[in-house]
Amino acid sequence: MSFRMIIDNINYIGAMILFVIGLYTVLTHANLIKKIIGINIMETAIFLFFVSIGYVRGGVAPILGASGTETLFVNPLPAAMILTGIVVAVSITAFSLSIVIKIYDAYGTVDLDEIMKIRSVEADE
Amino acid sequence: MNSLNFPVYILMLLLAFAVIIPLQRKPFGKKFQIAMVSVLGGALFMALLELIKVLTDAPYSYTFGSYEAGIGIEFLVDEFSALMTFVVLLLATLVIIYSIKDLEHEIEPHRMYSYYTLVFLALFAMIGMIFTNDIFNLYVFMEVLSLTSVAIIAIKKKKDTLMASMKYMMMGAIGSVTILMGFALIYMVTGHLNMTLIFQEISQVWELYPRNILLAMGFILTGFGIKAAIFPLHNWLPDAHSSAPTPSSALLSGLVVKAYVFSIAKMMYRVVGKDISVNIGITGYIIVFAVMSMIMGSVFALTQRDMKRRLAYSSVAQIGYIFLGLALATELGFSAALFHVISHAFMKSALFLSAGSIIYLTGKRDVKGLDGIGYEMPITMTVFSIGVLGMIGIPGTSGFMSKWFLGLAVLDAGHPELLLVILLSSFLNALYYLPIVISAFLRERPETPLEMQRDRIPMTMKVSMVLVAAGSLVIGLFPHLVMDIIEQAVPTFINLGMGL
Amino acid sequence: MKKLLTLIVLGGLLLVLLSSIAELPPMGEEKGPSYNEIAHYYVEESAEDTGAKNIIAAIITDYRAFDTLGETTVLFTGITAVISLLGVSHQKKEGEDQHHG
Amino acid sequence: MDDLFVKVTTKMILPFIQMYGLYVILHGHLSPGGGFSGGAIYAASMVLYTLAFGLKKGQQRMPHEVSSKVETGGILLYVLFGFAGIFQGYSFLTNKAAGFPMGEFGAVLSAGFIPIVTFAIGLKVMSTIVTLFHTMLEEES
Repeated sequence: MSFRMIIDNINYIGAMILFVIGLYTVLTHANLIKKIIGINIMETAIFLFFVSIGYVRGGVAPILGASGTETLFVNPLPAAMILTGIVVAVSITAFSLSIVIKIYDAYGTVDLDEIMKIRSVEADE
Repeated sequence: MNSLNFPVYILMLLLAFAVIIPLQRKPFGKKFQIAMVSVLGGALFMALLELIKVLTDAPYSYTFGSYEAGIGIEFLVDEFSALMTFVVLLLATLVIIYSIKDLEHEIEPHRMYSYYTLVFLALFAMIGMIFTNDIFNLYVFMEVLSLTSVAIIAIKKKKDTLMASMKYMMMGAIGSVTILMGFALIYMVTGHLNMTLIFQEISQVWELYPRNILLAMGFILTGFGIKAAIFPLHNWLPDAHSSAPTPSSALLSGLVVKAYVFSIAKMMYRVVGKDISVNIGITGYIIVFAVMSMIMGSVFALTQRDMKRRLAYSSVAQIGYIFLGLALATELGFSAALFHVISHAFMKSALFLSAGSIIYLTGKRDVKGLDGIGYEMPITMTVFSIGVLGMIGIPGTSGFMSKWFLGLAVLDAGHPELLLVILLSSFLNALYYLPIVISAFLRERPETPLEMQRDRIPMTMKVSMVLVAAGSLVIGLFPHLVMDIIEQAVPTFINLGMGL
Repeated sequence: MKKLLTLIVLGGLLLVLLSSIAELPPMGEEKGPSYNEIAHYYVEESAEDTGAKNIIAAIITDYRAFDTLGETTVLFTGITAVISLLGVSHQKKEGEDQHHG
Repeated sequence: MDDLFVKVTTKMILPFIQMYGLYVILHGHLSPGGGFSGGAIYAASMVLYTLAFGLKKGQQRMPHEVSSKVETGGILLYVLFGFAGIFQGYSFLTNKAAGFPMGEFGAVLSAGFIPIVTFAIGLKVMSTIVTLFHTMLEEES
């Protein structure tokens, strides 16, 4: 893997590193809020990845100006999909957070390890 | 106004009704229930007309916005998706009739409207997923479905329900994100979102960028594997399905998981294509995971004492059967898998609904406490027994027919050793299901006299339960009602990815 | 221990992903496989088909309007789900004051 | 938060944020932005209002009854315009062929149903974000 290739594909590399960081956050952190943040990092990684697919070197944002269609535009389809993706991510985050609020009401903590302790004590009784 | 628009009518009827429900100001009552059931009846009627139309004419594609496929979004209405829509709506109608009385015990009364909004949205999303021929559209519907399916669990608001739904939400979100990553990798090399066009493009592209397709299929199968609960990724399912309100359990186990399974089938055979799927070896992996699901799901089920948890683990095993059929990559295997999708939907709904009735009347969830319950609730236990016999695969039930087809397919594909796995799994099924039936009918309880009683549960619950069980029996006795339709749909699905 | 194991597995995943970069289509190429006839169609025909200057708006509200309907449904689902879980019954909040922020 | 400066500043900049949100929604088909971004900007103004003046006043501006009607209305409007295509004999959500007036290229009122649909989405997004914020605040209190 040459240096040139890394520079050229830096967006893809960044997206992949972000994806793994997000997954690591979700899997290892006991704090539920941090887990949700991890999901968001993963989603951001994919948005970055998707938008980078649509990028064309030298292209401009796909809004038709007075100059007509000779200008080179970036691919509009990934951008349109990511708009949808962002809204989906908002809904998921909102609902997960509301579950966390309810869990906090029920257990008094958002830490998964402590919740497990409380549950095992309850199960023994 | 022509009949080509039926999928849109069904979807929009469900969506419009779902968005109108929150405006209700009156307390939940008879009038609303009648409206709800008649909307479902209307949708069911349209689905039936749709099915008849597709069977008499031919499968067709429906494009939104009058653009050609690829530019706009395309729906592909073939025999199996029409049948699946009909089954989804039929079962959902029965479950909803059941739920009206049962939910009074499980959720707060002022949440009833929210619950039915979510159920209608879930139906909308499932039918969309079944019809769509566009991968990004599939993703959008999938998100609606995963949100609603978590919400109809969490609405019960018990402590363990909240934890189960949190787990489901996290796993589901990882799954969705992973699937989207896979779609991005596919889009990267093909430049299409339409499944048929991807299929045409991918046979040329796959030589150039084999790594893309491999990674994409890895991501997609992991993601859908989480959502469909195949063995190592199943750990959310038992918690979620067992702690949910009974109607939600029936919907989730019977239908929602099937929508994801059908999506995997689409991805494997309609998007990537059979040849490439076999070539990069994913079918081999899926067979391994399917076998593990079939055995381990049953083994875990043996150790559960909670009745609904036992049913939930049994779902993991049954999903293994479906995956086994899909991964054989033959027409017979594929038909057997699709047949089992439908027969398992009926059997598992019957089991969950009858288990729910037992909990409704007696509050008992422990399988050890069911001695003599067959005399107290004969109708419920008959329904339960029909489900159990189907799960074990006694001739005459739909479960027997799906095992029969699967066995034939396994032999046909040249894997006779898998037949042993099917037999072993059936044996394990018998081991954990039969004791419930035996203790319910044959063992007596000292404090209550062994007299036949009428089930003391509401009429609506009894009727819907019996109808679900009857559906299961009808499929078992006349399997060709379903199998003929599947056999029409499968060749185009598996061989050409649908050349219309 | 569990963290270490996760770290190793995810490190492996990252290695697989990064090592495949060389085999993905390179970024930003005009002749790349994803910048195909569909993308060209959108760029060239959207003014004629939809009359919108913003091609992305043309895609989300016209070519792929059904996706956007699904997306508004996702938002609706989200809000319904949140209200089904949190929604306070309206009598209870009468006594509340405005000490928030 | 009882702070005079925050309240006064909020009152001063609120109309500008809302005007900008409306601008982004209405020019969705001409310039970057659209229903989602515009709706989110408009919702940000309401969130700011609630933060500055407290939940009770915020809810007077955007009561639950209104927001639930707006949400239902947004989707129903969308579906209704979709059916216009079917009535004209085309498929669902057809724009130009179904006879929506296309107007002059580059004008605010052009491009068939796109501005209307964008407006519906904008309303929907606005009310959804505000309701989410208010619901979560209610739970906290």
